[in-house]
Amino acid sequence: MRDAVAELVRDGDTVAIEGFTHLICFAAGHEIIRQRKRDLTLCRLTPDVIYDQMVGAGVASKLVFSWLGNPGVGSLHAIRRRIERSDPEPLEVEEYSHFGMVCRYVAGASNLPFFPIRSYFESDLPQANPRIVPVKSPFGDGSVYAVPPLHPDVAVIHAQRADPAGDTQIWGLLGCQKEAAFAADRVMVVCEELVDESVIRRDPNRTVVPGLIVDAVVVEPKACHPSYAQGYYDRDNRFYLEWDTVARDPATFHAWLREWVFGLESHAEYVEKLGAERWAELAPGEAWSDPVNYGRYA
Amino acid sequence: MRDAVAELVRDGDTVAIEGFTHLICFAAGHEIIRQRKRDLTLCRLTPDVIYDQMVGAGVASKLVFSWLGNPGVGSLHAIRRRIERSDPEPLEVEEYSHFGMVCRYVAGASNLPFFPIRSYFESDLPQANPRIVPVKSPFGDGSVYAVPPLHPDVAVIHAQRADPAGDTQIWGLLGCQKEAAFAADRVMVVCEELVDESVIRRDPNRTVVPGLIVDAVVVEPKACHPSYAQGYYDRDNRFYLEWDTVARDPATFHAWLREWVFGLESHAEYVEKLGAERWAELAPGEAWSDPVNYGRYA
Amino acid sequence: MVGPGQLRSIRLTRTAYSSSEMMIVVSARQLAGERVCFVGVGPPNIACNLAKMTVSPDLELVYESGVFGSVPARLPLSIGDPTLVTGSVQVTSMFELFAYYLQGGLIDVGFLGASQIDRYGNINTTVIGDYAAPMVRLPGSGGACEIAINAKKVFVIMPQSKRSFVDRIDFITSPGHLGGARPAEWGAGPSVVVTGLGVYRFGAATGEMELASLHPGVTLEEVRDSTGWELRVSEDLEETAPPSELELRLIREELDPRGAYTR
Amino acid sequence: MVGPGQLRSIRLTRTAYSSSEMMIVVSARQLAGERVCFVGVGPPNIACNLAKMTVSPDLELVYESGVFGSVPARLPLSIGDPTLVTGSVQVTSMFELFAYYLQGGLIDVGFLGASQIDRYGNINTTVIGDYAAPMVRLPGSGGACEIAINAKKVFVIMPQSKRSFVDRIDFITSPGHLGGARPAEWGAGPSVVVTGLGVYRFGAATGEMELASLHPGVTLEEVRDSTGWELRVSEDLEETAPPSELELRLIREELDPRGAYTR
Repeated sequence: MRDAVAELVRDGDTVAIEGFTHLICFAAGHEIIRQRKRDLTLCRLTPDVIYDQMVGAGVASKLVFSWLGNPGVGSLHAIRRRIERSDPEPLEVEEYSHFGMVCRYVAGASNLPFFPIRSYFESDLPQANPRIVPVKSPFGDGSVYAVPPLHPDVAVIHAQRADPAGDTQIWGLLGCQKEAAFAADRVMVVCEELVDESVIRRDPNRTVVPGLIVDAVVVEPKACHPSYAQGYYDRDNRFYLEWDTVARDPATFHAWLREWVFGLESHAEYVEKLGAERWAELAPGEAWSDPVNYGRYA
Repeated sequence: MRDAVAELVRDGDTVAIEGFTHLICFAAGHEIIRQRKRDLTLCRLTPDVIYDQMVGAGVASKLVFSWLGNPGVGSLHAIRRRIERSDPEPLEVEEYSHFGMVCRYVAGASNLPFFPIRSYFESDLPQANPRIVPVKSPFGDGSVYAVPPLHPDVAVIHAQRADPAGDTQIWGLLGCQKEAAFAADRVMVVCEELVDESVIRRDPNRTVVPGLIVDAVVVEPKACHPSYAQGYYDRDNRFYLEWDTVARDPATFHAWLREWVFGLESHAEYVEKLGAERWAELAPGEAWSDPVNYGRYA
Repeated sequence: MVGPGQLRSIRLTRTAYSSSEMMIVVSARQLAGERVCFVGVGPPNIACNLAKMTVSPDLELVYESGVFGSVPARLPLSIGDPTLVTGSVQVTSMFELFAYYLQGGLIDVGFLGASQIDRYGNINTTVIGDYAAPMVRLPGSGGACEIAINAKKVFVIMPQSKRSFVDRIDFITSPGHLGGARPAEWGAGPSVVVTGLGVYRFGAATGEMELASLHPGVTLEEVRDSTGWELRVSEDLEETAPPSELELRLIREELDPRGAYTR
Repeated sequence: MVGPGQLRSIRLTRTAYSSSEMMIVVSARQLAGERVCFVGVGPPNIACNLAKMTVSPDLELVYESGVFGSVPARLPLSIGDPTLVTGSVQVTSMFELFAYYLQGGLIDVGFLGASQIDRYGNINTTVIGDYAAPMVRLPGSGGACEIAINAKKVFVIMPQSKRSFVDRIDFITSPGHLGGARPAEWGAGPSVVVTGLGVYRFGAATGEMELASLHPGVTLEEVRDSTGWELRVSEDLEETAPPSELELRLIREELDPRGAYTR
């Protein structure tokens, strides 16, 4: 993780750590904080607690997003301090809706100059963000809105499993990881398990991202805590609730960073520090899919 | 099958039997011929042998497509006779490229008035088809082309398995069945196996089409012959080769229809008539995927 | 008494209920006859599941996180809870969910919350104050803007006070009935607003909110004191039927046994 | 002798080879140093697999049917043969394949066939004659139009005769170097044309086809007799190296043992 972040994430980069609730790679965010990257533009549909940590830690100068909150809990206080009070410094924002953000990734992945979408009519969002503009249908049947492509310098994608070449499989919520990865210049895959290529090849329909576009594969189990990995560990709702208190006060916020990020060398230490008991609480039971037959055609 | 076609396919309808090489529902096409539907507009990326049979049988007045041929063999003679010599009657054509057709389904499924695509520049296709038009990027960075949405009246989708509610799972080549189904007013799912809802629910990431948009589920094993169903039976290349000879002469073409379509009551009879030996040749070996754990979160 | 616009609850007797429970029960009843609902987490989720158990057994739930046909084994605490996935009918990418389900026109009812709403059902969830220098930075649209435009109907659940029911909202995140009319190719827009005080509908001709029913014990005066404009009141003003024993039992024992959203 | 533009083969001695084999071998050699190839079935498929076994072991194949990383256990007889799927790395929808792989700019080389080509590499696979009343209705674009525009380079494999190498094609299905130049945001366009007679490249400044090498036993006169315009000939005209024993053995024993495409 340390090498991958050092090599792939550069000061001033546009970075997307995607994953909708599911598979949010907190460990990558922590490593970016630990390496004191600067001036990043952070993109995500939902700047979750991880972006609150990163923005509060000072690695970012701009946020591109569609829903700003601690899901199921409330606010992201470190981000709000910067937006509402420039405390300790201003934070530029560029704001869309969920579908607008998704379509930006699709346009980026598809090398399209814009993507049409039936949103934003009569909303104030296009006034707040001049990059949301109307576009006329060339068939004379009215207008829709257009959003511009998003091409992150780096996309960080977490997955249940990948092979050494970076061929990556995900199940459960898919969010827009595939689109973000194809839209990005550089792709970092973090996985719960490194598997042999043959595991991937036994179920090619489950592959979300091919190694072809992947620049680094990092094996980092439990890297999504307090988010989750379907079938591997549960969402740690307690952490999300507690974060509300931690982030409300800059003092407790920075104490948390010192204890859980700067005070640790790696995510392995974070996992250990969290403790076996907490991990036991987050262990899911089993619910297996059935195998399907692809057939041997020789 | 008989009831589903009688109820869902109406004279004059725009019909899409999709499936790229894989999962082409020949049995539905045969039933449409058997019921002597008329004046259909047939849509498919690749009017395969099934559309040669349907067009030659006289059920269609128009073809919307992107590649017209007997894949790996050559021409579709019945269709060519109608286009080149109006024999026995003219056939209207509306022509795109593969990606253009795919984007038409995506636009139809997404309720978009057009879909932007980086094709067609300096090609004669926009002159041949006035529904392919340039559209300017509202961000001032040039033009791309636009294709109009496609909304079939009926989409016919074949799948390895579905449950009684129409929740449908496919593996192997996905083509643009999902897009065609969501774009259509009425959806007919034909499946190799009817499975219990619990089979679908054990692997929700494999579901391509939800029962929500499905109007009829027909259980019709081997309905794709001479096309194939991954893991169930192989492509019958011999049939594709032989079709070249059958279709070249209207007499042999209509003799084939009499023997294999009008002379039979159902696809079950077709399967039986083809014979156990032929089916044994088309049986694939086994290559099973691994189960994945979704986890039990209670 | 539960104060206007507050979600705090109070239990007086066995059949007493919280303001949230009232809102959930009323919302669930509105779902009678509806088929496909785009649902967020929290009160709308409980309302939808209550509707399935009571007035609308065939209701299909679509979660914005990309899940169709969930059978959650526990109360999901986020829109993307893993319990929504296991055993569901389909998990799809967010692109396909928003493009094919929502924009494609399959959603009958979308639920929205609101920090501010005006008489035409235009909704603000973006900022209080000026956009460039907000007093309060709210979450923003999420999927709300596209739900407001593309769902066939929109149900709003929100607390009511003079700060939330305002004459002029600070920012239009999600358009309602605009100045009174919506383009024909959109969904029909907000049809019901449920607050802690009452239920509101919109005049077919005017697109303006009308008080349709008062919750038990709430006075018209209280409602007017909690509304930032001259409120229209339906000629057929009713009293909302209180939650039934069954409704309360289902919420308290099955849907939210820990009272995460309902106490 | 194999006549110009014909794919029929003739076997004279053990090291004799068919015109198709020559075309496949030459195409495979052009793939040296390339990474990602968008491949159709038939000769291009054999050429790509031959290249992987010889000059370009790391070549990645993308099939238009939606498959990446195939390891076919038999010669696929169609672009969507099930043997391409089993054991592959990824199967994706056609939308994602065309949008993210091809239009997204990941394809280094796309192979195209052609019924007619002009000196600028503009290609016709749509009709012979008038579009509205064609003498011969050809297959049409399929993915060719978007491959021609979006692949970084295009390789053309086709039979050569005065009917296929024409001064003016009847229909532009897939644009080449147009009148001599291509927009900067496109891929570089056709870079090589391989026929049964020789290998052609395009002038960097002119965008015009130049004969780069003659296959063994083919004369310049034959080539001129099979070309519908005044053909440019490279100053460094070479003779194509004939297929090696290894190349022929791989084609005949491994890639196309039944000779479906090579006899």
